[in-house]
This record gives sequence, C-alpha cells and structure tokens, in this order.
Amino acid sequence: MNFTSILTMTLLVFGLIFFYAIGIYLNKKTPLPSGCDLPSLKCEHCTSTSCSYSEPNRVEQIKTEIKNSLKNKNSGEGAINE
Amino acid sequence: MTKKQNFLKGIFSENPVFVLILGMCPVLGVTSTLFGALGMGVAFTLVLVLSNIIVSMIKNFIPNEVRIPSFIVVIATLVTIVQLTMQAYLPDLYNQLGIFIPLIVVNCVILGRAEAFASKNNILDSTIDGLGMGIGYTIAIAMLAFIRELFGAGTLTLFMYGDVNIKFNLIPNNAFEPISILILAPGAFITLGLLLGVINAIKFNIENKKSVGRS
Amino acid sequence: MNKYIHLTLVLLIVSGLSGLILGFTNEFTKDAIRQVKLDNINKNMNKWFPSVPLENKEENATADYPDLSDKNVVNIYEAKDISDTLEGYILEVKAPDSYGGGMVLLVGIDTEGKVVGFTYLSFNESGPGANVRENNSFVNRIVGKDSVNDVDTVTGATYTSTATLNGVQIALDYFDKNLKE
Amino acid sequence: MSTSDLIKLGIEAILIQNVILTQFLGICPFMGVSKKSQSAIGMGLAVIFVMVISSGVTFVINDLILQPNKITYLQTIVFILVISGVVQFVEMFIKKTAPFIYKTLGIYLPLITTNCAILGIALINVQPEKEFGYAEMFVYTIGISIGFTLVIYIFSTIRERLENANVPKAFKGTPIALITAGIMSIIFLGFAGLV
Repeated sequence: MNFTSILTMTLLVFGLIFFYAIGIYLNKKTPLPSGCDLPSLKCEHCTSTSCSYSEPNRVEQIKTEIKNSLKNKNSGEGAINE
Repeated sequence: MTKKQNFLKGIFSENPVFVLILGMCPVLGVTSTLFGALGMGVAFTLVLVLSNIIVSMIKNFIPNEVRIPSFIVVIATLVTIVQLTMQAYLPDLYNQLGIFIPLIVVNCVILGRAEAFASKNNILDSTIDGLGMGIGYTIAIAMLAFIRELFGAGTLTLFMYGDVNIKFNLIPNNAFEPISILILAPGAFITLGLLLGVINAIKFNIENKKSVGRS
Repeated sequence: MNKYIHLTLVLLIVSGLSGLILGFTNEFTKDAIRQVKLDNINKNMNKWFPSVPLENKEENATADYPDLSDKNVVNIYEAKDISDTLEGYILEVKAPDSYGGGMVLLVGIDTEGKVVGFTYLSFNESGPGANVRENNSFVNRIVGKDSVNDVDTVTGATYTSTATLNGVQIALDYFDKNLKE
Repeated sequence: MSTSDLIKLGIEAILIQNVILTQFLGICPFMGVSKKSQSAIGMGLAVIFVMVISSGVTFVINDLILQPNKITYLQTIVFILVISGVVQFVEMFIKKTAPFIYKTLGIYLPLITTNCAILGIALINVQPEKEFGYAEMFVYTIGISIGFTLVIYIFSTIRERLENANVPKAFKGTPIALITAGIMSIIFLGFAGLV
C-alpha cells in the first residue's frame, strides 16, 4: 500500500468530484434556451425520487395518488363500469 | 412519526418494491435463486443503513452546493467495501450477483433516502428508516425469488459456499416438470407483474372492507 | 472567496478519506481474493490427482510454456506428486461465446491426454444454462475422454454446453500440441 | 476482432443481450418514462448520447489510470462520478448549442444519472474476462443503446394502447406493464440463436 497509490486515488476522486461539482454549478448557471421551457411532462408518471427535478415530497405524492385512487374506487361503488 | 411507525413504514406503507416501485433492476436480476435474493437483500440493507448513518452524521459539515456529490462518494465507498469483502469471503454469492452489486450505487432508493430522509433527521431515526426500508426490500425480493425458484426450478437454494450447498429439491422424483421460463429472463417480469397485481388486489380488498365497515 | 476554499477543502477531505478507506479494505481483501482462486485450483488438483499433496500451487506456474498468448489457455498448473513425477496438468481455459460471456474453465488432463475432470472458474450463465454446472450426466460424458466432438449437448442449454465443450476441446488440443512428451 | 466479429457483436448487443429484456439494466426509466412514445424516443436518444460518451470516457480512464496503478477496485466510485459529471456537461452543452434537441431530451438527462444501464454497461465494458478493445467497446455500447431505444419505443407504443384496454383495477399501471414486458422478453428470446 505505497504512498503513491493513495495519492493517485485521492487526487483522482477529488478531481472527479470537482468535475461533477463544476458541472452542477455551470449547469445551474446556463439559462434555459429561449422560449423552450421544460416540456409539460412533469414528474407525475416517473417514479424516480432522486432525480434533481423531483419535488422534495415525491414519496408523499405517490402515497396520496394511491389513496385517492382507492377513494374514488370506493366512492364509485354505485358506478357500473368503474 | 413514532419509532415503530418509522420502522414499519419501510415494510408496508412505503415498501420500496411494492409501493414506490423503485430499484427495479436488481429485483428482476438477482431473484432467479433464493440465495441470490437474500444475499442482495442483506448487502442492500447494509449499504442503506450505513449510508443513512454516515449521511445523517456528516450532513451539517457538508455545504449545500456539494451535497449530492459527497453523498454519492459515501455510498460508492460503502458499496465498494461490501463488494470487496463479498468477493473475498463469499465468492459463490459474488459470482451469483455479478454486476448487480456495484449497481447498488445507482439504486434510486439509497440516494433518495439519503437525500429525502437522512439529510433531515438525526442518526437514530435515519438508522431505523434505513433498516425498515432494507428489510422491506429484502422481504419483497425474497418473496419473488421464492416463487420464481420454486416453480421455475423446483429447488430452493438457501446457502452456497464452496461445496456447502443447502439446497432443497422439492420435486419428489420429478413429479412435475418445473416451468423453466420462470427462471429465464421473461419469468422475472411476469412473476413480478402478477405479484404486484395480487398485492394491489389484496390492498383494495382491505380498503373495501374498512370503508364498508365504516359506512 | 473563502466559501470556495471551504468547498474545495471539504471535497478534499471527503475524497481523501474515501481513498484511504478503500485502500485499506483492498489491502485486507487482496490476498483473500487471490486465495479464493488458488484454493479452487488446489481443491480440484487434489480431487483429480489424489496423489498430489494439497499445498499451495503458485499462480504463475506457466513461465516456460509455449505460445500461451494468442490461444485461450490462460494458465497451466503441473500436478506433481511427492516424488515429483508428473501426474498431469490443470489448464485454465477461456471458453469462447458462452451465453452469459466470460466463461473460464479448469480442465484436468493426465499424462495420456485423457480428461480427468473439469470445473468452472468463472461462470455467469443464467436460466437453464445455470444448472449445467450441476448436471452430472453432462460432466461424466466428458470425463475420461481424449476428444469431445462426439459428446452431445444438454437439451435446453445448448449455448452453455457447447461453450463448455469448446473450452475442453481447446485444452485437449493444446495438450496434444505442446505438453505431450 | 475482425469486422464480421464486430458486426456479430453489434447484432448480439441489440437483440440477444438486450440491455432491458435480458440483462435487466435500465428498468427504472423503462417503467417510468414509457407512458408516451414521444417521451420514450426522447429518453432513448438521451441514453444513446450519454451512454456512448460516458462509456468512452470511463474506458479511457480505466485503461490509462486504473489499470496501470492496479487500483481497479475504484471502478465503481470513479465511474459513477464520471457519469454524473458527463451528464451535467452534456446537459449544459446541449442547452447552449442546440435548443431544439434540448426540447426533446432535456428533461431526461438528470434522470440518466440514476439509470442502472449507463453504469452497468460502463462496468461490463471493463470486465477482465470480456477483454474489450476500443473498437469492441464502441460497437458494443452503440448496439446496447440502440437496443435500449428500440425496446423502450416499441414498449411505449404498446403501453399507449394499454391505457384504454379494460385491465382489472388491481393490475392497472405497473403490473400490466411488467407482464407486457415479460411477453416482449419472450419474443426477444427468439433471437437467441440468431448469431
């Protein structure tokens, strides 16, 4: 476990985190191209909770979705082709 | 949110596989044998709990701008440690899981929990949350692996290490021909789809009884 | 300005720590991983050539073997018993185009060129191909033969069994060409 | 590898070793984003773009830095950071230069960092027993990403029709999608003997 491999490891990992952090920073800074907001596809049918677009309370949102799908199933008791 | 609720939510109300439907790649990939699923479950729980602990410990030292990169480094380091120890001391499990151990790093559940929960709660709650989620995940993939291996190969491998091979051959002198498609790739999709459907049906049933009882 | 210094400092500490931790874990597990491979070879060595003592065969026992580079034969281990007479060889062979890819075989061949036994060093076949490994009838069909072109494959796992047969055949051809006295 | 082997490898990557249906990588976007074929195409193109770039970068890093210094156990940590960095720079690059392209696949780029397929293929490329050179790696990655786009597009067209099929209440949504994917996987099994 010589010293050089520790050094290369630390520099490598540090360089890559820096590369990623700079990427995030520059990405946040560059403005959206003119007249092209994000497409209407919000996150309603994407289940990934860790992508930076997901609203913070994505998990609660999924649970409420299931709850009200249950509710309208019950309230629709009378409806024929629920 | 009491401690018990915090723990049980990971298994029932917010089960990562059946409710949130996250981290599907390993769920389909490793469940061709029960041993693979249990091994994956344990490795996943270990990484999830340790990452939740570490993240909740260092959350106030890390400035907000570099939050996600440092969390990714923490999780990747933990995954590499698990990978190396498994390669050294459990080679059969390592060969069984193959590519899916390093893929725990990109598992949506872990980074999601670290960011959504661990970076906002103290160490104890994060550990309980991680444990709950991990056990919920393990139960889910163990159920899937049980069904797939039982009907697909008629055997249940519990533990493989070198020549120790605890394997129950459940078809007495091959009474029925195992449905080998279940062990194959399509079997994973179909079994999981059916399993999710059945669980939804049970849930609707319970909700129905409760609402009928109430009204 | 000191915000950025603070940022880089934190990043440096995080990466340094992770580098150190990984370095140490690698130190602990490095020789254990090598040992796993050697154990496998020694275990099979003892199983196929019972007279060979179960001691630690060195990995690079192949310094002086001809034209290893292009062929799929990766390593050769000599099976010498206590009185140092040659009982046979164990060849580590890469079996091409298996279903899951990356299949490596250990093939034991005695001095007359007959297959004494074979096993998988790395095996990532899925589905029915996975239980070719435990299919004893397929194994017994190969053991004791000096050529495998008349051995038929396992139904339902043609890919895996043909790759295994190719691997064993490569070992046998290599033996006839270079190792036969 | 001769060119015929490369073509064989390419076809195998697209049809036989399909990344979704046989290797089970990239299931999260496959399930999450394939509700509409337009969004599926966007996701597919983004995956092709990012997978080829990140596989190239990770392969070079592995060859020049990890392999000689014998620190290949760092592959996981280095590759995930490289992929995340590449995604950020690709998004920034597209924002600046090609607003039209950004309109179709802009939203999917942050999703791709948590996509198992990108990291999975990057790790498979550097597996010691695979022994990929640059040509094989390039052909394999392009084949895999085309296979991804092909499957996710076909699946999205089927799923659009599933919306108005009368599926039992419990099976609506992901369960029926998984079963359809299973049937598609059976069809793709038919390609096994092709090459």
